[in-house]
Amino acid sequence: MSANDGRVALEGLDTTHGAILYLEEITVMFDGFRALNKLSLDISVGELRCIIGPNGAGKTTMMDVITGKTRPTSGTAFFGQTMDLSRMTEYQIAHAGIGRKFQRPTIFEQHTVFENLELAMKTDKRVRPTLFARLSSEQHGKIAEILTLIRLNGNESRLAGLLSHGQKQWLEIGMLLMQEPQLILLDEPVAGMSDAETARTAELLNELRGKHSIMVVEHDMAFVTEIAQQGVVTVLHEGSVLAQGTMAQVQSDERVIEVYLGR
Amino acid sequence: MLRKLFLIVCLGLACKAYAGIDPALLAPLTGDDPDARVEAIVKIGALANADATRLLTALKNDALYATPDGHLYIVDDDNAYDPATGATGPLPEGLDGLMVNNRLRGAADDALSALKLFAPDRALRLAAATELQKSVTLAQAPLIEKALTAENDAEIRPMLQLVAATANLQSPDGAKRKAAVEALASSSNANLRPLLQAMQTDNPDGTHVEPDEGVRVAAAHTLAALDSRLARTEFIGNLFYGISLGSVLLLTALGLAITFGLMGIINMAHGELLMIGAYTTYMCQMGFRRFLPDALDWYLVAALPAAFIVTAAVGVALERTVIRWLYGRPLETLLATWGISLILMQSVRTIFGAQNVEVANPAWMSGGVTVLGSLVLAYNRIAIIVFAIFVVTGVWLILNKTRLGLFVRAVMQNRRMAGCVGVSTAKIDMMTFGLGSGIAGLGGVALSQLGNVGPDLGQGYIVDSFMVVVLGGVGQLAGTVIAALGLGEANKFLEPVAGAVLAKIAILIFIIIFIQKRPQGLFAMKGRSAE
Amino acid sequence: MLQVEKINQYYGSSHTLRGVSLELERGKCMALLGRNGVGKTTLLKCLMGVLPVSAGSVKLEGRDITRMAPHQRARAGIAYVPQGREIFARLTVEENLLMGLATHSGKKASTIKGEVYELFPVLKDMLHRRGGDLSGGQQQQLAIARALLAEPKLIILDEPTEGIQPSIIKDIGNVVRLLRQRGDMAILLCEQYFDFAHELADQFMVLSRGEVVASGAQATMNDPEVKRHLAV
Amino acid sequence: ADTIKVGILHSLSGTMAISETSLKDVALMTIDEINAKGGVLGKKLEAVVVDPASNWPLFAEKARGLIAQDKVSVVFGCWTSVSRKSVLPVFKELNSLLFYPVQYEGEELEKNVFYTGAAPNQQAIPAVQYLMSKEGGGAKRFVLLGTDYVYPRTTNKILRAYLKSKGVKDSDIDEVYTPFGHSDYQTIVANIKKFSAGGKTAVISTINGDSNVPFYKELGNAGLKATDVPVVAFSVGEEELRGVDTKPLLGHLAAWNYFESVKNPVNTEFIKKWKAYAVAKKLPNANTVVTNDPMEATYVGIHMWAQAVEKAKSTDTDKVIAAMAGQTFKAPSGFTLTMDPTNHHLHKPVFIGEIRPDGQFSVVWKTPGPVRANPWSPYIPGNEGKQKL
Amino acid sequence: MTHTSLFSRRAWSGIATLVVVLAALPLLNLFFADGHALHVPSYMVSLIGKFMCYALAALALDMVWGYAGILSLGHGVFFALGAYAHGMYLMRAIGRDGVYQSDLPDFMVFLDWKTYPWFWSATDSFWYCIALVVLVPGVLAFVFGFFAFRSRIKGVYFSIITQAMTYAFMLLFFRNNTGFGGNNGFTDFKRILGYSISAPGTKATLYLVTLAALAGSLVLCRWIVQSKLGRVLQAVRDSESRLMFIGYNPLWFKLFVWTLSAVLCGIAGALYVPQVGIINPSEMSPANSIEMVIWAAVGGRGTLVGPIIGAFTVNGLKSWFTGAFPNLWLFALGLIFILVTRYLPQGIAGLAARWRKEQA
Ligand SMILES: Nc1ncnc2c1ncn2[C@@H]1O[C@H](COP(=O)(O)OP(=O)(O)OP(=O)(O)O)[C@@H](O)[C@H]1O
Ligand SMILES: Nc1ncnc2c1ncn2[C@@H]1O[C@H](COP(=O)(O)OP(=O)(O)OP(=O)(O)O)[C@@H](O)[C@H]1O
Ligand SMILES: NC(N)=O
Ligand SMILES: [Mg+2]
Ligand SMILES: [Mg+2]
Repeated sequence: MSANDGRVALEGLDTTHGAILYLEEITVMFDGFRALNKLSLDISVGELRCIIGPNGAGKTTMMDVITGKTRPTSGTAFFGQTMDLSRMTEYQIAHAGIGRKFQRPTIFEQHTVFENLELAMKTDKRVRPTLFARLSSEQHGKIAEILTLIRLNGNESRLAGLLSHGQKQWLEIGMLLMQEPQLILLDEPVAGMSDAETARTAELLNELRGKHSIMVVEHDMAFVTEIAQQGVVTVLHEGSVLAQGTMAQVQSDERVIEVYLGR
Repeated sequence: MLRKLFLIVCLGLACKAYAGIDPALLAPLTGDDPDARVEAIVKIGALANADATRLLTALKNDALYATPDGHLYIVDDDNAYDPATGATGPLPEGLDGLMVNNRLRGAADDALSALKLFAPDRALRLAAATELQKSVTLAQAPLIEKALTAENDAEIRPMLQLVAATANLQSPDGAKRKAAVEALASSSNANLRPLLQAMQTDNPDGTHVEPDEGVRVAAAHTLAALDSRLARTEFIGNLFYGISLGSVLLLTALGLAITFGLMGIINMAHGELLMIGAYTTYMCQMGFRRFLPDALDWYLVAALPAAFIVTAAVGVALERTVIRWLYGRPLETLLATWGISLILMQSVRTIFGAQNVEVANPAWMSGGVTVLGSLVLAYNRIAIIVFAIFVVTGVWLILNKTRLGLFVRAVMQNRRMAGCVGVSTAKIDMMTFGLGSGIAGLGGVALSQLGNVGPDLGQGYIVDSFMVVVLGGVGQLAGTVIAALGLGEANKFLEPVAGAVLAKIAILIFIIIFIQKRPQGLFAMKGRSAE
Repeated sequence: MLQVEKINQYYGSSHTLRGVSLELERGKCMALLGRNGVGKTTLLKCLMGVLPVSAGSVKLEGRDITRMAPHQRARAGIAYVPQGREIFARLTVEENLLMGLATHSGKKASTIKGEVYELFPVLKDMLHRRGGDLSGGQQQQLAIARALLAEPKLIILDEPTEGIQPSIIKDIGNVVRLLRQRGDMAILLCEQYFDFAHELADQFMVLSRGEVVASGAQATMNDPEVKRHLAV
Repeated sequence: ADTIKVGILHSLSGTMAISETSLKDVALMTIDEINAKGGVLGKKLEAVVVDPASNWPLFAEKARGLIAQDKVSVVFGCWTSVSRKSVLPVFKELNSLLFYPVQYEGEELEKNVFYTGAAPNQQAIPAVQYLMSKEGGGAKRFVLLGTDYVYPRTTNKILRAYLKSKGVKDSDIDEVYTPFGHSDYQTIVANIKKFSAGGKTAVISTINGDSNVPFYKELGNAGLKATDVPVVAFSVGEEELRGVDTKPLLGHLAAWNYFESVKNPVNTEFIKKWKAYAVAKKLPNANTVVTNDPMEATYVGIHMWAQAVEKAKSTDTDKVIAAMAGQTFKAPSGFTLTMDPTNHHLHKPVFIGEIRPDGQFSVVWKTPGPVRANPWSPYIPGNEGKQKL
Repeated sequence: MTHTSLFSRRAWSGIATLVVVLAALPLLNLFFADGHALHVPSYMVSLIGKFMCYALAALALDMVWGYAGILSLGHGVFFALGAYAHGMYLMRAIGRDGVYQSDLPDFMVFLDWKTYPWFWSATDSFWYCIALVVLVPGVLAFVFGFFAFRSRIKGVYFSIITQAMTYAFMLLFFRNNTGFGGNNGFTDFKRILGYSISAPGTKATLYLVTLAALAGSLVLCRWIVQSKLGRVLQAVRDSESRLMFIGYNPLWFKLFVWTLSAVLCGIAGALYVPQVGIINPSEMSPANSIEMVIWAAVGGRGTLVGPIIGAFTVNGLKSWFTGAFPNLWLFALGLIFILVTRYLPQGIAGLAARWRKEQA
């Protein structure tokens, strides 16, 4: 192994076929339980895709597969045309341009808000550059901009662990933006946010639309409706795709009502 | 024990109050000439009567005394028995113990075992036959033949036949030798190897040591059979030693599996809890010696609950005063418990002294049972294996089948939430640490039966205990069990090949490599719940 | 039933709760509202005893429980569904449910009532799976089920709908409604999902920067004055 | 000052406390005894006790402290060879005196050290000679069993050379080592048993204190009796046996220059004094205290030093060293011991004792008189002509 | 926040004062005779020299434990290997002045070795041995760490295998045949680079070099932990997996600080051996490594200065207690450990921080 191993060149992403992510026949087994069952899905460049589905449908597991946290039992996952995600480690995938917000906020609790953002910032993340890193004024500006965006300015030198639940959610979104990923995965971004905050998040996502490819998992139907607009919404159930279509189509699908929305 | 044995012998060998032993035979015993003394013993043995047995037994047991003028007495408590006259009287003036060394004791042993072949008590004859297997000479052959004619016991008879055959190996008669060699094909006695091997070798002048071709071939056969049997015995022996070492590791690690594995306390004082258990055993033994000398053999039965209670109490005290301030700061428990360990060690040193104290195996745990001919399984080892099984089962039941166990596990995983559902976490913490400590105390009882009991006792086990718990996977009882047994076996199969030192090094390297393959230990928690 | 008087709480030097008072009757449901970070969770933790209060008092059925430890409060009849679920990750689902019965004794302590399985059928399927392996929403369901099993006098729910699929949110709403109707329990519901809270609550209270800025009966919840405190 | 300070450098904690603590107490007793008779040069002796805690670098530090800070005139101390090696440079640098009371492997001679324990020829070699004799059982095969460190390794090297010179073949010698603190002797005992099938076997044990109990217990339980396979130990004395159930050990041997059971007026007096001292000072287990070889060596060493100071009329190191040469002392072993004028070792008698059920030794063999030490074993090549300072 | 200066101005002046005071000690010892009011006893100087080596080891340990959250229970092995590496040179420098008057060290003569084994070749060169001081602990740490970190061994699992490592090395070095003098180790050194090792001037020089190494390492470590890399290390400590999801490979970060720490520890050992005069395998005993952890914990981990204070405090107390109350000192020391954990969760450095806060 060389020090450079796994650091996939940033420019290497090949999206000539228009899709940024392909999942094909992904199966994930946990001690005999099929969390994902031959799941196939793809996402186009610049698309904002909403994923909904019952608790335990496998949404988080799917994100785990994409980010390298869980290895699929079978099936393939490609980032662009060439990057086989199932052969890459977590940091290689992150470096290749996939960023993720977890279902439960995960931030560096012992670091300040500022440092959380600084760590996440897109830059050379090898040992030596990190050791000699100095923030340029441009980078300072970027952090300040994000701080304002997530409305934690004034809190930047507080320890992140001391934030409230909702504030942590925002910080994590901020970190994601610092990473400038090509593909953003959001696992229940508005859980625990007030309605007003939710609306702001929707706004933010609508702004990001087109600049990044985005995959959002949510149970808040109002929010999903807001951001899905006319795009495709995928419904997962028992590890595979149950239905797919616009929000309106999906919402009126009997099976979706049965297993997910309720009457 | 020995006295009882001696009485039986007396009764057995027709108690026709003999006039005593000829003083001329006795005289050399008090003298300075070692050869004469040995000769006297052989002669006395040849008398083959009750007095001879009594005298030789006394000699073996250091019960033989002499007055300065060379008169011999057998001293039994406060009585002096005169073997020359058969009279018993008070202790004469200036009595001094007869100097007996191994050579004399050995000679007495030989003489006695030949005599015991004719004892009516089956156990005695069995012991004698076993003893004779170790060393038998051609000269004893007639005696053994004689014993054989009278022997009907199904177990002793074949043994005696083997003994006779062994004796006959040196017979000048080729046919006898051949018969002997063939008879020995079913023996498992390792002492035969050199004799049989010698039959295969050549003299310096090129002639065969064993002139008879037939005997040589038979000897080669017997040797091969013996070797394969010995190899099997050795394998089974290693297996047993491994289980035995494994159960010791397990008993020492089990308490730690609770205080460290479950509670997350890097308990450097664990070793000292073992030590306190061992000292409690010592105190029980002293108590029995003082107040219940007749039941001394059962002091262990009292020591088990006592050790559990004492160490658990110490554990509870520690938990209440020190540990409870440290939950959620696991690394700091290392510092505090290290301090505790220093204090406990020095306390014991101040109270009991820096030296080891004596803890004796009860009689029923001394010695061992011989299986497969030559493999001795020590009783104390067997007892500890059984004990380990009991303790593990107990702990498993408590943790998995009781409400207490459920609360313990819940508190250890999420103390705050356990409180919110109504569990008194302080109480559970105290009980859990007490339980872990108490079990360490039980481990200490076991250790006291194997090794020394001193203030440093725990230091020798702390590193191994941590390795076992971690190798098994922290918080995994089953892992601890498997790891302990695995390390025990690995150690015992490596040791004959590599020696104790290299075996130990190899085991450590093995642990390092094994953890590479299983970074969460043997029984790793998988999935999301592990995070 | 529950009387909270002027409680104050500090995290170090930051004053998180400022003289919060509330009163809640048996059989009633109160919705606790407020923006992110205003101190809702902190208030609930103070009620449960997980955090100490620096001033003020908490009474349950007239009994002062201000200085009681959480387990004593649980035994006094409070059950708590915390934000972030806090299930016992390495206990099985069944064991997690049994933990809900920790305040009971005897046979009652070992029988999980079938009701919870009716409410959350998924738990029945996953009885022997470890709690930590469940999906986020499943864990939330487990946490609620655990609290219900305790048969409390007061149940405190901190954002119980977070991460739960719409159909089950409806079910949870039904349960809360049912519990309220049964009338033997007081419910304190902290919720971001306004419509849900609006539908279930008899009364409400809005916090802002640790202070009660609005409170009243359900009917006034939709007032613009109230909504103003919830807007960004 | 109106006192003469003497340093006592024995571990009172850590692994060596087991053995060294009683040496500190004996030293204090001896100093009391000398003071009761008026002290040395008309001054009282004042003991400075420190605890080097079984930590070798701490030994060096403490030695330096005693000499440089406390200005002691002499130090009595150390047990393990490595502790002695660690303090040696300090004594040389500061030109002070150390009295070392324990049997050791030899291969050393230092101007600043007096060795009052045994050199290999005063313990190991006679023991093996005895085992090979008819009285000792006429052993033909030998298991050299020790803890893996320098003293056993060196002793065994010397013994192997010695045995070879007596015609014992390499295949009849088995050398086995165990790590410090080893407590599982199952395999080793089984191997000894196997080895002993090949002819009359004796075990020569240089096992370090702590491992002895498990070893003997295993031996007893495996049914290997002293009459079958005698074990002679060089590190097991009365003090060690206090912590052992001696029933299964009956008849096993130890070789020393002193046993408590030796009968003579000096020894009786010595034992009496020690027992009284233990009671008076409320030492732990005061009613069961015993004496042993290193304790005697400590006692002898302190007295000899006091005599030498009287003779030199000074505590000056060089003058005392000169005065030490040829000092004699009537020792509890029953012999008058002499400090060799050239090699700083005592001439000592050698006893071989068999373990009795009461934890004492009955002497089965002894040298007619004191033996001169050979710190440089002649069985190690290149040692010829190195017997003097 | 982003830190622009290494230390605050006050800290700088504090450190500078301390360095000057410490540097003055051996000079006072040299230039004022015994009995003079300003004389510092040489016992004192050698004691502080030794403590500084311990302090350097504690500082090294704090880098991995306090910052990256990697608890090593095996740092004794790096310390000892550094010491052995330097010790080889010191043994060679004895020349023919050993007891056997041979070119080989005494223990080799004794083992009948006729030539140096391969791993002793070229050790007569001082600079080669100094290179070994850095290389041996460094390479061992790198290889060990590479495999362990690559396998994602963490927490107690890592701690325990480091303990296994040091234990294994201890047993290995105990063996006479390994070629490092068995349990007697190396001792009885005579000279270093031609200067007598017991000469006051040599001692003062060694002392000053140690002081320089300690002060230099402190500044270096401070610089590292204040860099972004320092913050990454702390992130490794708090949430390694999160760090991976934002694109850092923790392996190299851990390996960097782990190896650096081992090297510093090796240097501490190398400076220790000529001042103490002995190196033997018991330095690799698990208990010794745990003691290093104790120093860091008492002083306050994650503070750099704390472990230095801790090493001085614990060892100072130990030196004092073992002389002043030889029978009771373990009670006192044990109690101090307990009280520190109970009342000073951040160690002594934490006390200082608290005090400063209260002042403000
Ligand atoms: N390690 C595991 N072991 C066993 N089962 C698991 C494991 N991890 C996940 N599961 C199961 O896999 C299924 C899918 O879980 P996942 O977290 O992907 O669901 P989800 O769609 O994200 O649900 P939610 O909306 O509640 O977050 C669930 O039933 C869960 O219980
Ligand atoms: N342990 C703590 N130490 C210091 N401050 C804290 C701590 N926990 C929370 N806070 C702060 O206290 C305030 C109230 O937090 P709390 O969690 O009660 O908010 P909340 O109203 O529940 O918010 P949300 O809707 O996001 O859950 C927040 O500003 C938060 O940053
Ligand atoms: N010198 C000894 N016994 O180590
Ligand atoms: Mg999910
Ligand atoms: Mg909240």
